[in-house]
Amino acid sequence: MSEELKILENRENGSVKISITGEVDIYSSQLLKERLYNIVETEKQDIKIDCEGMNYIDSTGLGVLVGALKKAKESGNLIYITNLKENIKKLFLITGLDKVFIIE
Amino acid sequence: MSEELKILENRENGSVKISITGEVDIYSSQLLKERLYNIVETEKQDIKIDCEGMNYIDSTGLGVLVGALKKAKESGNLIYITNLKENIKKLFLITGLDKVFIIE
Amino acid sequence: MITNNEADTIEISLPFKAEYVSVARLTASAIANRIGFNIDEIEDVKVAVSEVCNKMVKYKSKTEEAYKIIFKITPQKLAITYDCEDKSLKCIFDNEEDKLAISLINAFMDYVEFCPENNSLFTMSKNI
Amino acid sequence: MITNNEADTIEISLPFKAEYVSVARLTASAIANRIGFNIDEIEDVKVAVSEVCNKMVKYKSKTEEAYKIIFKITPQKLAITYDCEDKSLKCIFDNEEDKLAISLINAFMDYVEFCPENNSLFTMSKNI
Ligand SMILES: Nc1ncnc2c1ncn2[C@@H]1O[C@H](COP(=O)(O)OP(=O)(O)O)[C@@H](O)[C@H]1O
Ligand SMILES: Nc1ncnc2c1ncn2[C@@H]1O[C@H](COP(=O)(O)OP(=O)(O)O)[C@@H](O)[C@H]1O
Repeated sequence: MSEELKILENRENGSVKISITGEVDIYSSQLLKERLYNIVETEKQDIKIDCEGMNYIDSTGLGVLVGALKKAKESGNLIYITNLKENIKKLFLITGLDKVFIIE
Repeated sequence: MSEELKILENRENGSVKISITGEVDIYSSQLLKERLYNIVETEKQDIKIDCEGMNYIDSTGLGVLVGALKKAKESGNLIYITNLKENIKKLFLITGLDKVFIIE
Repeated sequence: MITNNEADTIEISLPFKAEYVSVARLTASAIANRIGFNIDEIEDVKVAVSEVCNKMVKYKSKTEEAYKIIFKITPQKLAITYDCEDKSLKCIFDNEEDKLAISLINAFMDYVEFCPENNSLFTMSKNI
Repeated sequence: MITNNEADTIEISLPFKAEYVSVARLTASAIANRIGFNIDEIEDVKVAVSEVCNKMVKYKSKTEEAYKIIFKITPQKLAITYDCEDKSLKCIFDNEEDKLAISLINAFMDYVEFCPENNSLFTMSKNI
């Protein structure tokens, strides 16, 4: 089943962790874009994105992550991506995005 | 995803337990029919069907269970059905089959 | 979740073969999920769609390879119609041997027409 | 799992709307599953189908409500063709902004035709 996208923000010792669960596709990626761009612009610090619960992402979703990274870099910050499932890690490898983000 | 039907036979202290996992539909129910009728005819004793791993059954599958029960009763035996998931228990209630089988 | 007021239509055309009923079932689940039905309601639609497909597959058409399922989505309901170019297929349910299927479909859908007047093979709907 | 030698065809027709791409994805998964692809291969088909749907939805048709995905199943391969009555839609991929989508589709399918000669909108296939 197509699982609804959920985006959770977690603040711990001043660092920001964003958990993305469900499916990021052309329909849901607009929501991710709004939330993520907003967080990157207001936080002005390194951000960790936890993808443990993410079971699908398409090129529009990957595009949003790249866009967020560009914004982060403008203020000298980085985006770390953690806990990618195997099927999604494969997408990062194929598109070369594994070299653009810091994948943990 | 449509999960493949698996039928496992377990013998313990002379009693027979059959575990059905996956989906029982018009395509897979033929396999269930062959296996189940064969077991009922050769065993000549009460049979327990464990449905813990069954996530879907249609009317053809329910028909196979009823047919097996008829065969069992011919030799004076019963069929016990255990561990039905809620969505499948609902089908037994709606069709009245909860009164035909012994549901545990 | 669907915000406009018009009807959206999704059609799937499937061979008269038992092995593809699972495809109809998953497509129906995906549509039911997308329009906001809860888990129980999705399951209801899935069961009803499968039961009608079973009958299509049992009867088959002598002239056509495939039948069609038409999902019509409005803000009020999901309407599901079965159709085929072969108009000799009619009233595919038969009260005796189909008792189980009929009681499931009647229980899970809000409206069922077993022998539709409109030239289709079967029609049913579930309110949103 | 499919034992005959003829081709089976499944067609799905979907509105040009982002909310129904998930329906195409699940239908494609169900078909890939049924014909015996393993979990990784099912995932590959799902991704490729979604990416092409995304482009359909982005371009839309000015005259038609819906586009069609045709799945053709033979013992050798699953062939997937996109089509629409509106023949003004052509070569829906554009090398620059679609780099990610194109590299995913090329990686996951065995054969891809971006601008098919046969009057369809897009065609790709994966060997079984
Ligand atoms: N083959 C059929 N053609 C038309 N209507 C049918 C058919 N089968 C069942 N129905 C309708 O479905 C309704 C409920 O059927 P069912 O759940 O089997 O209950 P019952 O057996 O008490 O009528 C009935 O009102 C009946 O008219
Ligand atoms: N819009 C397009 N139209 C036709 N063919 C395309 C299009 N985009 C990509 N291709 C084909 O896909 C192949 C691989 O593309 P890609 O994976 O992006 O690698 P590259 O960028 O190295 O060509 C290329 O051979 C190219 O001809």
